[in-house]
Amino acid sequence: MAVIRRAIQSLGQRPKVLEMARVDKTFNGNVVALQHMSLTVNEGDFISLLGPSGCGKSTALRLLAGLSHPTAGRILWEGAEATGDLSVVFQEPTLMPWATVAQNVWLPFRLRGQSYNSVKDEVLEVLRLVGLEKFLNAYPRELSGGMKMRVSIARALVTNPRLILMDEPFAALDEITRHKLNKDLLDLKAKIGCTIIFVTHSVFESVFLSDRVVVMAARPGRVIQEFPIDAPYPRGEAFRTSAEYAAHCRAASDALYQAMGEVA
Amino acid sequence: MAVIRRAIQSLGQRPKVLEMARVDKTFNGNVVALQHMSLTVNEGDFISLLGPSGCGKSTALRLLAGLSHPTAGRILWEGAEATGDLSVVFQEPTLMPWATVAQNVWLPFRLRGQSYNSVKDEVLEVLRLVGLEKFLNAYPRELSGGMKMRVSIARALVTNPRLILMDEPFAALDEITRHKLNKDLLDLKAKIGCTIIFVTHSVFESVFLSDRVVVMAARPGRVIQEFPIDAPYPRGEAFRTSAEYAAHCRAASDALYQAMGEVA
Amino acid sequence: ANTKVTFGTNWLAQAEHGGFYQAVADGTYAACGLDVTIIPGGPQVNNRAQMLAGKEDFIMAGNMLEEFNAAAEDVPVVAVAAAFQKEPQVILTHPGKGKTLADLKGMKLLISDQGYASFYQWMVKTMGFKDENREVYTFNPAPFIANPDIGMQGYLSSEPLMVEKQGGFKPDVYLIADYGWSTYSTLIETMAGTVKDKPDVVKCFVDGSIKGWYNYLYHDNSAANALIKKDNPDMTDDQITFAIDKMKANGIVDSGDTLTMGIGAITDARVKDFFDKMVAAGVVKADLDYKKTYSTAFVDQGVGLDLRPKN
Amino acid sequence: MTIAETGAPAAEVAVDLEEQRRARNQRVEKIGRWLLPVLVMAAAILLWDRIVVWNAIPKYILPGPFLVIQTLIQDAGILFPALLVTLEITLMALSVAVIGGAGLAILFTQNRWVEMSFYPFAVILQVTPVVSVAPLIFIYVSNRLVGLLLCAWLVAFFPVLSNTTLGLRSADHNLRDMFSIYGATRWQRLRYLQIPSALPYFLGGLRIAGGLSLIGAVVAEYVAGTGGIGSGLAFRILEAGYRLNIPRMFAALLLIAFTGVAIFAVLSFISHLLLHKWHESAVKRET
Amino acid sequence: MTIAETGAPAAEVAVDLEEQRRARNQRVEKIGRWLLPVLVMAAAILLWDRIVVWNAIPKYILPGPFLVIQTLIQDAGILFPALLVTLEITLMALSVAVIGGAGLAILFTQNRWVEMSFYPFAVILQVTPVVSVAPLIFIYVSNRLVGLLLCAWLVAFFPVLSNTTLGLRSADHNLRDMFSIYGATRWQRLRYLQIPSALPYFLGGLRIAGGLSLIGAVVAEYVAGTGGIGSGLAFRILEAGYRLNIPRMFAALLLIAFTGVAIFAVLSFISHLLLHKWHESAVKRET
Ligand SMILES: Nc1ncnc2c1ncn2[C@@H]1O[C@H](COP(=O)(O)OP(=O)(O)OP(=O)(O)O)[C@@H](O)[C@H]1O
Ligand SMILES: Nc1ncnc2c1ncn2[C@@H]1O[C@H](COP(=O)(O)OP(=O)(O)OP(=O)(O)O)[C@@H](O)[C@H]1O
Ligand SMILES: [Mg+2]
Ligand SMILES: [Mg+2]
Repeated sequence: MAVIRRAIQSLGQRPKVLEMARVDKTFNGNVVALQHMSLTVNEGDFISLLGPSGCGKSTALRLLAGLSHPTAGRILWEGAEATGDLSVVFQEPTLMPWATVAQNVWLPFRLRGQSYNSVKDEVLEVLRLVGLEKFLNAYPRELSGGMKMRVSIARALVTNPRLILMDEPFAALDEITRHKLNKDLLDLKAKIGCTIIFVTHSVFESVFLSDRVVVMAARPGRVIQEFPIDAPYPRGEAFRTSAEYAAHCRAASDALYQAMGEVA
Repeated sequence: MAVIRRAIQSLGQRPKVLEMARVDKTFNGNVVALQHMSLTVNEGDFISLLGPSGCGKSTALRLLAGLSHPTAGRILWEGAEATGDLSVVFQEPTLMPWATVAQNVWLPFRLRGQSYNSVKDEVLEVLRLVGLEKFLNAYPRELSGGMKMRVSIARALVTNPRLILMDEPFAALDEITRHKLNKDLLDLKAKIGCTIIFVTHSVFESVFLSDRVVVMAARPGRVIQEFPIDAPYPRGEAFRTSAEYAAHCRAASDALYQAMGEVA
Repeated sequence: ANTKVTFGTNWLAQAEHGGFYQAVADGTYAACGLDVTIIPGGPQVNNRAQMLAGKEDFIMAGNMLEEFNAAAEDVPVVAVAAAFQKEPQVILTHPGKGKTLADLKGMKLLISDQGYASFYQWMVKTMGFKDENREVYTFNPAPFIANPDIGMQGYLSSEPLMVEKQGGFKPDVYLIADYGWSTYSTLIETMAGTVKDKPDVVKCFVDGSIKGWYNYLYHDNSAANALIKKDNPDMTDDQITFAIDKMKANGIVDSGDTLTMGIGAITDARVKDFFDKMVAAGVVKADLDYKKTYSTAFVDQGVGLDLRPKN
Repeated sequence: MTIAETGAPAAEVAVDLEEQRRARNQRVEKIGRWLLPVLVMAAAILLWDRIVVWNAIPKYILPGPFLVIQTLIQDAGILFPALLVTLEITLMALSVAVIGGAGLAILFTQNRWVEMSFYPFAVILQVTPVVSVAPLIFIYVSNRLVGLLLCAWLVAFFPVLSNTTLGLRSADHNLRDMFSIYGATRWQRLRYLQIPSALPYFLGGLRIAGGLSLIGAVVAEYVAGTGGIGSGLAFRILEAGYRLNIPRMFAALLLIAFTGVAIFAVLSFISHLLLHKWHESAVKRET
Repeated sequence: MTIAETGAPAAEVAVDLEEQRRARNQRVEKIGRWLLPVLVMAAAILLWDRIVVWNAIPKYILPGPFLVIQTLIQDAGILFPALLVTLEITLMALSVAVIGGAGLAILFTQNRWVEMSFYPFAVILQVTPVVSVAPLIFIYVSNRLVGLLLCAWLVAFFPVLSNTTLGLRSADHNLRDMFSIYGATRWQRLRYLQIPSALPYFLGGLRIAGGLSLIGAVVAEYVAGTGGIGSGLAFRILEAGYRLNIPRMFAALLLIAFTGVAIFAVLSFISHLLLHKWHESAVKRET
């Protein structure tokens, strides 16, 4: 099955894994967090959701993860992702305060019934990736804000999932760590071929990482523009300094200004 | 008194308000969060602390706020700030979950014995500043991550304090809101002449905002470089596109790379 | 082998249960084919519930009112013997507070809930005591000793001695039975079914108990006392002696009818007298078929009279 | 599953089913929320009845539910006034327990020295058997009502104290720092930070104390006796037990049980009102 | 204050003083933590003694502390074996209360229907006067120990149930979502998320239940009448009360009080061990 998929993918006809069709989400009967939001996610996509604070990015992500139900419209899951091979990085670190860093990262394995020893190497490796190999036995309350977020990222990546939903995972990190993790994320994606939906408020990040940027506007939260970033992967520092990159950023930035303008 | 201060300031001899002298901070007897950190803060300064995740920025801020005691070294408070006319934005929003947005912002006034009605205008104005005037009566759990942070910022600014300590206040915000709030913060500072110490992991933000950037490195947390940004205030979009700005950013970036290099 | 039966008392082992222990100790029960186990009662122990549930065969009832109450609720229990001809229920006061029981009517009295539901009602109806004057007695006499102006209920053989020892004064004691509270006490009670189906067992138990009481009161009772002290290690010889003296002096066990009919005697006349008093006091209903609450079939036959010393 | 083109209709049907299912679930829940407890209670009563009938348990051991209810109706004239008396003491005892328990908790969290020194006394009070000290209380407390309340308080105050102390200590440390920075006075910190933080814990303690107050009232009545006129349910239970009027005893127990459930329901409702806007345990999340 | 140049030395001295003060405070606290409670307890005992002496309170009403202690030593042969009996029942009752209470709480939070249907029964059990139902229990439960434990359980289980339920429901909703995403089974969710979240609440309930178990053991013993041989402290208290051997009664009460405090201290210590690494209420923040 996976083999067939890969084949289709290379032909440019990647199977759909997720679809939001004219989804509305209203809170308390009056806060319209999302209105008529449609989004199709194909296998292997790297989609960024970009938009002003409070426009409904997190809400959309929760809907996609199945943690929340639309007020109207529908969400379709297809293929392997429907079986739950899925990871999420929430906007808050969401660590278990009673567990050490290593235990927190172990969680997804633990829930699959895998002992710590059997996955120790994976846990250590991913913690090295996020630069926390020395904090294996620390409790969350002993970590800085950025370190907590990195633990959360490590937990999401440790299982090499097929679908990753990330909600501003790098917002609490300094630029250098952020750049490094951007690259690591792309490397991982190249290696395991997963699908990623990525919420960010950084234009640069969205352009650098994704093959599709979805720009949203607030009140009511909706998609106002969606454009592909057709630069080939792997992308490196060369891409970051290219004119193409700058043009994309400008376009995304303009879209974002437009989104903001409509509110202000 | 304030008049005299202003006079001194204009002569370039601004009085010292805060000083850290060779401060060490060790957690659990082995995690060295800060080592020999020294920092002098003069009245009217806008100082940015820039550094990789986990280098001790938040720890330094907590020490400066008097919320934590140094393991060695000392911290001196001088002048008006010693009387507690001080605001802090923590890295986490730190809102009271049982209180509405308006009540949360009212808090500093409330603790001074001022009724809500007597400060309603100030509360509304600052909420307008952060774009949350429509969420007066929402509870924190009904807000997005960025909105919560904006409430926390509003609470810190509402009293026009003499000294503001901010720990990555804009990290959870989209670039446009961030730029807007950067400008608003500078305006506020110009208006009330307060002192600001600002933690950030954005090189651009630190250069744009501050008159002094302090670059820190991790493990052990310490200051590795400190350089002034001598561009005059008010700074606007013109500064952001100037060569001077770019040069400063490069310098800060290099310092940051150096800080990271030492760890990696 | 002998038939196993159980007998639940109404309190911790004490001299007031002496006759029964005596019969166990000297084999009187065993002689007529019963292997009796005595189950001591206690502050909250409810042996009657155990008997109703078929877990015990005989129990000790406090007074006839309990039988009337049972009858009123159609609970098929029957009193088959009355070990005490008088209930040793007393009222204690500090010295010199009155001459007769009726003199105490203005006084605050510590009365237990049970006492309130029984003899106090009768005192209210016949002597003009008042509900308001009653305070709860939780079997702690300290408030009484502390306050000379209140009285309290007590058991003839325990509170007076205790007050004397601890309070340092000899309280005035009014035996309620002497003022017309004419109930029997320490009755042997069993299920109506037992009387009907196993009269032999009942007869043996009643006869044994009667003989036991004679032996306990008038002959060597050391074996019984040993059993009592085994069941209740806190019991002292002093107290046993005091209690036996009081029982004898006040004719609790052996007086009146028993002199001719033998210990345990129950007569229709006495029961009727008490019943009428209770009806008058409003404690029981007049239409109660009180006759079914007791049986004279096993007593009044002079059993054990031969054991009584002639004097 | 198949690829998207053919998958979509199938999925659509599935989603419709899913939606229907959710809507149905919601309807079911709305009804079930009231119906189910009632049904279960009815089933329990029926079971009780059957057990009594099948085992031919005589009424003086365990009366059947219908007899009990019948007795309840018959003896309403005796039992309901008694209930009122008990209820009055219960509510007063609960107030005293809440004021005493929460007050002590506040006192204790103000100063660690006070807590270290006096918490042991609170524990001692909790474990002191009321029955034993009641006579002492009534020697020194001449006002009967005060004595009664003291007894009931002894029974009920500790859960409030213990839970409130825990809650007052569980205030978020960042918020505590925030209050320090704004120079909050001790009283402000208590009023605006610690008390709201402690609320969920306090309300948990309150729900425990609700039942304990009822028990406390029964015990207090038992040791202090409201005897005769104006006596409460405790006396009725004792009296009925003494008279072997077991159906009436059960009727009185039933009243106590219902009173307990009612108190619990009221306290839960208050708890819901105070917490549903913000606390994890009470918030109904929109999904 | 003055400008920096002249301000610095003054401030430096101030800081040194400040540092000394903090160091001294820490030393004082280290000693005070043990000394103060002992001193306060000693003061309370002395006060008790003075009250007794000054008011010439006779020993059959309120014996002085020294007489009580003397009695305790004299009657040690009677009281300590009794203490052991009571302690045994208490510990068993506590175990049963914990297992029963936490077990029910877990059952209740697994399914809202179960909770809605059966929580009322838990409340009913809580408010049922043990004294009234004890005879019934002892009719149907022939094993005396089981009956005793049942009585004690009735008294002590509710705080554990109530607090644990609250705690199980207070798990962070983001973490709950995280567990859903990883497809945690019901059991895993319980084991790895809800139970740790509930721990602080549960331990709070446990501390309440500790004292209640002791009371429960006393009450159980009281209704089951272990009379005479092998009887526990409850019986000793009652018996001493009947005999007006008030010093002995107080000696027994003293033992109960100390037992209560000891149980509380042990449970608090366990609580500290389990929570001090992560929970707000127990963490010692480094400042
Ligand atoms: N549980 C809730 N109850 C009520 N309103 C909510 C709730 N969650 C979100 N909202 C509202 O929905 C809107 C969208 O919120 P969301 O968290 O999706 O924003 P976001 O795009 O993630 O913003 P940010 O970048 O600040 O995280 C906001 O206006 C918010 O107030
Ligand atoms: N309470 C604590 N107990 C133990 N260690 C701590 C504690 N608080 C912070 N640390 C450690 O101190 C170091 C500095 O933490 P700090 O929060 O100051 O970092 P930071 O510079 O603010 O990082 P970030 O940008 O990620 O917020 C970290 O290594 C962290 O693990
Ligand atoms: Mg968000
Ligand atoms: Mg930080």
